[in-house]
Amino acid sequence: MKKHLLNVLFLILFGILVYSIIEMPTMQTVDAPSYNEVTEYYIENAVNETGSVNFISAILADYRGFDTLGETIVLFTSVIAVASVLRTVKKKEEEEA
Amino acid sequence: MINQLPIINMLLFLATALIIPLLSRRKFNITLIFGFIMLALVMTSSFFMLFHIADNGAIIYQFGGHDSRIGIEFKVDLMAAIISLFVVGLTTVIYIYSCGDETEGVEQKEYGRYYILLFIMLFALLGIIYTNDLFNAYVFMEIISITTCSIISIKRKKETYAASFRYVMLNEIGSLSYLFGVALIYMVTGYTNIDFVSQSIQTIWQLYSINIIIALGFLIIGIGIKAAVFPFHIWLPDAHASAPSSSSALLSSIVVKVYIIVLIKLLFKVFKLDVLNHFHVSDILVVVAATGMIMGSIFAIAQKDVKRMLGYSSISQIGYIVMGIAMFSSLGLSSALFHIVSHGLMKAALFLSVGIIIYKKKIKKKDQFEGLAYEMPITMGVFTIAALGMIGIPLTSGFISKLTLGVAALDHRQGFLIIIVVLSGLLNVIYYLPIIISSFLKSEPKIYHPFKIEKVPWPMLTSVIILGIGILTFGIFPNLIMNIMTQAAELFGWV
Amino acid sequence: MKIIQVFVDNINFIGAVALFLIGLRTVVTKKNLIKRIMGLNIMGTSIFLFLVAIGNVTGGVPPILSGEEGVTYINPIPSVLILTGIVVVVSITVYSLSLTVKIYEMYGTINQDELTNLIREDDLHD
Amino acid sequence: MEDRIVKSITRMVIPFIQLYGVFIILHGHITPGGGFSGGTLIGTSLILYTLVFGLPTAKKKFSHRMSQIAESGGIIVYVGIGLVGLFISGQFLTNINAGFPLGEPGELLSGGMIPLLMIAIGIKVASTMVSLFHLLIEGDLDEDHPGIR
Repeated sequence: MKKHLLNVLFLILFGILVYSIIEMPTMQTVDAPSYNEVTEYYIENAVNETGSVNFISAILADYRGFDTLGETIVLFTSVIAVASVLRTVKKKEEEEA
Repeated sequence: MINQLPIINMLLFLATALIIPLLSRRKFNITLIFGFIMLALVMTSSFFMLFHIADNGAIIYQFGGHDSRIGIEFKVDLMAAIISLFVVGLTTVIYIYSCGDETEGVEQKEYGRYYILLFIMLFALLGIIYTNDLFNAYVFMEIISITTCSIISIKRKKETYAASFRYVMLNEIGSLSYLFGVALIYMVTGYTNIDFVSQSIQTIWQLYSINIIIALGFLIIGIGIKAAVFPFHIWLPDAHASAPSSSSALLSSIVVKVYIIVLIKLLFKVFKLDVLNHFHVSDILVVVAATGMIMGSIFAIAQKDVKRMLGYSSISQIGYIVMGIAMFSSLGLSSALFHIVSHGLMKAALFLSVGIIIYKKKIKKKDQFEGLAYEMPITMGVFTIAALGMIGIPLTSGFISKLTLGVAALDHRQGFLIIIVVLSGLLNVIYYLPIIISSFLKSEPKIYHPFKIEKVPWPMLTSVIILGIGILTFGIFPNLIMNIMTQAAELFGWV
Repeated sequence: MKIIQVFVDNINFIGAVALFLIGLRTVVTKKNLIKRIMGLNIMGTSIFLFLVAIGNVTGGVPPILSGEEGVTYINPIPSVLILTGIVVVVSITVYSLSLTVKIYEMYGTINQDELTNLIREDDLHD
Repeated sequence: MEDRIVKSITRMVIPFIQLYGVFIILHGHITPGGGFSGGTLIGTSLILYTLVFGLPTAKKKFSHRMSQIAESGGIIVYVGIGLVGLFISGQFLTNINAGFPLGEPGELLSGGMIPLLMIAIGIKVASTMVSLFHLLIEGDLDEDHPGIR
């Protein structure tokens, strides 16, 4: 019984979200609200400000470089976290010795 | 040089996290001392930053020298400076405790890893407080959720793995719904920088009101899950029951509070007041806070395990903080900030004293506390101070925060909230007082030398004493931090 | 007819929302731990699909400067956010998989119901 | 898996996968791709090596010590490049003001600090993937699963 209730709930949620998407500015053209002066700035000035032809690597490494630093730290923590869960202590001693 | 301080603080923590594996060859105390020096360094620099910001306004630091629309930006205003000082200060005290507590379920070899994760979590905590960019906050939120889960699951017990698995799942749903909200906001405004997002939201929220409602819903639910606000709190008690006591102290007094700060940033900096009043967010938050206060305490009464009980009591205390925020007034926000600091101190004191009790007596159940005060006077003394603070007895910081919350509720013409505050205080009495009574009055028959200081490693005792003193000083002289907090709350420009 | 036209116009947004809810439903209702992790991945990819759909410009060219004029580029920012997001979902999945390995080693089962019963038994007698 | 054919084929294929991965990393700022995708390519080639030749031999190729160095090395290089910007021009992670040679766009040696960061990310992603894979399958070897001998 609980399962059907949950399925109905998810269907209602899906209906609400689809109805709201129709209201949203989903036109995929240049005059979408998200295609504003920030994007135009990147497209015009990315080449001569960073020298890289590929805008995505320019934004990834130069303009939003701090995000990518956060990324490398997420990778670093995931290795430490998995090692802290899986690495059995006795095995580690053999390697150290 | 002052502008570089935020990034230097964070890089210091990152450097400690990277240097600890190299130090693991030598005797272990060197790592502990090295970590302590770094924490003290960052604490002094955040003190220095607080005084600088109190005088001449927020520090704005743009990465790569790009205009704030283009690149990522740090904006350290007065509230961020206060909270970062609170986070680093409380972590130093908990760090002192964890130096003395080697054996508590964490093997010696694992110990270096525990500190690497701790310092990376601190790096991310400072980052999420400072940042002024929504997507950057998501990246730091992920680092915090991985490190907090692995700090809990580092204790190799059966139930820790199941508890941290449930914690990861719920945390991940929270982060992904936060990301969904950020994507919806980006779709309508085109910015991720908080100031520019709020500027464009003020102009277009009538036009795309559907987007704003759904983004608001996803963001509040996402942050609610991570901050263990009442309806989404399921993961907190299990995580506390099985985690090492220093990490559960860290989790419930610091990490949960930082997510409340992210909620404050979202509500009052991104969606300013008129958007929130239009969608009646204040009433929803008041209802959520009120149920959280009552239900959290009711669940806490039914618990046997002390740590799980403390977990449920932090859920009801988070309800207090959300109630303070829901007032949408500078008085309400300053009382919420004060309660964040006072609850952080009290909850850390409770968890650490329970940790000492478990370390010495290996008991976990509530009813095994008979006559403990005679064997361990200091620990039980601090436990009583903190428990009285939670109930709201005068002379403790808990009383002051309950008082200011009540005044804020009255000022907001919602008097019935005072009844709920008092009722939840009574419920706290029901589950805290029996422990105090049984530990002080029921005397153990075979005690021959009462009131001898317990033989427990000195770092654990000093940290607990510091917390006890902190609760009392903020209780007797609340204006030490209250004026800065009202100053910080004024900055939000209440209409 | 207008309804179908509306559906066809923003099909990728509706697809993204549908995937998000399917993922949420798998995480909430499924009992097997590995399936819950897969549900998490579905939720992650659905948000990245949503971000791509936001940044997409019909007839746009991938944002590499190609020299000739009059070319409209798609919005590069959502693609950057996705590159960062993928790495995050991967590391969370690896961490939860390592937890599942340990849970299986300790409890011998990865079914959520059996797990809760076993934990309740442990609580009773310790 | 003592299979002569599989071993010889992988011995031939792996260098080309790694070469392609290095190409993607180095051309990150010209063609699509970059640190993340190139790093995954190299990581997959090492995982393929571990699958075919067994964990002990793979451990010799990519030992625990080396993975620790690669892990923290990637971050140290990244933060070092950021600090160069901080010391020279007072802004963390900056490109032009820190005097990185921008070069002529479209060429291999263009883009200032971007290729350096891409290399750091590539090393980081590759070493993370491989050490995660080794950690996950390491647990199976203690209990007497034949697993990957």
